[in-house]
Amino acid sequence: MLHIVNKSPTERKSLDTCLRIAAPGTILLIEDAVYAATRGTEVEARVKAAMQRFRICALLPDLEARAVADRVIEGVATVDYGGFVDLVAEHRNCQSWL
Amino acid sequence: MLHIVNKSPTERKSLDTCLRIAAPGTILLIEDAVYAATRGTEVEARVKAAMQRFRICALLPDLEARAVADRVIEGVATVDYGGFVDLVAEHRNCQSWL
Amino acid sequence: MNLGILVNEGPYQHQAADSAYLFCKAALAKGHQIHRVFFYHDGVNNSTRLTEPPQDDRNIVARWSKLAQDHNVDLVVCVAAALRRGIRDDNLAPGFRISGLGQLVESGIQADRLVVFGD
Amino acid sequence: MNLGILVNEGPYQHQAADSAYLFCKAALAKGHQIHRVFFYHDGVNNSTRLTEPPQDDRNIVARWSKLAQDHNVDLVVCVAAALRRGIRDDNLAPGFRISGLGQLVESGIQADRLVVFGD
Amino acid sequence: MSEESGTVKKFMFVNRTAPYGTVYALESLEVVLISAAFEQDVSLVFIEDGVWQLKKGQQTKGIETKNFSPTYRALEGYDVEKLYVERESLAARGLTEDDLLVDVTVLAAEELGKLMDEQDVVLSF
Amino acid sequence: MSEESGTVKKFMFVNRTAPYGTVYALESLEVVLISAAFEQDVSLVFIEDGVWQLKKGQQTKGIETKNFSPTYRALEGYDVEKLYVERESLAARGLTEDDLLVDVTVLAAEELGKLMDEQDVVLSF
Repeated sequence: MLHIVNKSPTERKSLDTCLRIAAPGTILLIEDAVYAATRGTEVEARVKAAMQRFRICALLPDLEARAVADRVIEGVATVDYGGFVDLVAEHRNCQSWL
Repeated sequence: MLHIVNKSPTERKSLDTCLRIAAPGTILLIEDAVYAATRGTEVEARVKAAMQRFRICALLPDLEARAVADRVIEGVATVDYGGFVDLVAEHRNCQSWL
Repeated sequence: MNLGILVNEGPYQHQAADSAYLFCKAALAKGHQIHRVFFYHDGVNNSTRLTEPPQDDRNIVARWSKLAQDHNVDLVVCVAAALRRGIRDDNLAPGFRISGLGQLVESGIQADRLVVFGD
Repeated sequence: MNLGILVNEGPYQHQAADSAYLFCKAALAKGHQIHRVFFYHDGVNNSTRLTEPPQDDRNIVARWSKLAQDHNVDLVVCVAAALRRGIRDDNLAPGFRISGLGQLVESGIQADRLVVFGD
Repeated sequence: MSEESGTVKKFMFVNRTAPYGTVYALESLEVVLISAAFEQDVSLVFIEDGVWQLKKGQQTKGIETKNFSPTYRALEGYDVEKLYVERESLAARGLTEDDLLVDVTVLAAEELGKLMDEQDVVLSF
Repeated sequence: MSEESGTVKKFMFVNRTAPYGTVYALESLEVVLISAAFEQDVSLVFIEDGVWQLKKGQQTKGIETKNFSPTYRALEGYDVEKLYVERESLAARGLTEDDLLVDVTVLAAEELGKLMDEQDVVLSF
């Protein structure tokens, strides 16, 4: 299953809730959630730990807008909107953690 | 100073940020923030600790709407909208932690 | 006391508009004045006269209009935010007017307190 | 693949409407079909033809209308949410239509995937 | 109202927000009722602050807003009977099943994750 | 544009949200510029995700949205020179002053709390 998270991990709890509940699968970070894909934040350790269970991707245009495309955690894949579409198509179902 | 908090303490970080930054004064919990005034939640200990530095109030109509008026932490004062107005008038300035 | 109010969210989606209205009503009941209610961000959506909420729900826009009428409250909608969101003079509910952000700053200067409601 | 889209937030206030639009554009470019874009909650505010954003900013409403025109995308606005928020047939931008929530459920049933954008 | 092709899909509604602070809880219920009318296989999940939607004793007179909580009790009449609540979300809020105004199935996070994986359409508000 | 009575109040703008995910950062800047035109004593505070507003190198072409970050550099021209950032908010995000596109004063939470107390009008977005 594809889990789409769009909230800042330092302001909202939705990423943590997703990590607690979701069965192993893919997580796509978009909008303010892309900060979770960056090195050096207080969230980094939780995201790295989650990489044991999830494939983690982040939307490149959102990383670029927020000026953090150059500090993506190793092992997090970046995708453009076309890649976002591919992820939706590849998985049987998806869930947005609004 | 009067600090007005309106976000759920279990979903957003705004109450924690307020508690970290605000100088001693009064905190009024309204809307979804009133859950912070209730007994038994994971936030209770932090709120109780904050009562050393802050007078904490909660808006009764919001507590009633959410069915938690009967589980308010001892020492938290409840006010109605008139009391909200009084709090604004009593303090020189106010800040909404949106 | 003279109170300024800022509303940053639209009706129904967030409680901010409700809280702001009930605060204003209580302030007026206590003999305070409302210097102005300024609507910014999605708050401008409080001013559309085109809303038709269900019969069993509150009519947020009509409540503001009545407040303006009964207590002569100045309801000001930010022009820049309004243009972005499709609020214009011809769909404005009674009691509202469209003006610039200067009206918000003026309210901060002239009112004794400025209270912000939003998300 | 046939994709259904749900948009729960209005234009400008949240990025949801932007993300949904850019997703649709990318999906069409890849040869997928958009079964329907359904606008719910404040999402209904994407459909007002009255918006006039600044010249140097994107026009979110006009972008949707163009998408509908160029690719025959069905843009459906929830009637109940629209009535609450003052969206009616007479202020609807080209390409949008107002209908019931059944259209959302139908999209969930008929599309291969339903992707939700919101706050 | 039933869908012409007779397709039945698994629809899950994930409720994550407290009532009244935002409109999501109320407008979510409206979709749930419609999807039931389409005779789909509907599940409702309440996690995080969404569990507050089910708290017994809501009194909205003071905020002059409609109390929509009785609708949860009416769901059974629409054959919406699969209501799930996450155990940890309840505990973090000092709530137990007795505090809730409808019967629910309490699940651990992991069980809920599996159930989510089995759905065709997941709508979250 | 200056206010007729000549009153000068202390206005503080508290920026708590990341840019682009919501409109608050952009529309907040618009009020800041207006209040400067009214010749008020204006301070800007960036806390929590608000510090991201000042991150160097924003490129918004990919999200087809206006990049408004250059406006922060223009604030000086409007005599808006009091920009404060909370130390802990920066650190929690792996940021240092070098990452920011304008000069700011970095304050501890306690210092910031005191500064807030001294204001006449506090606007938060």
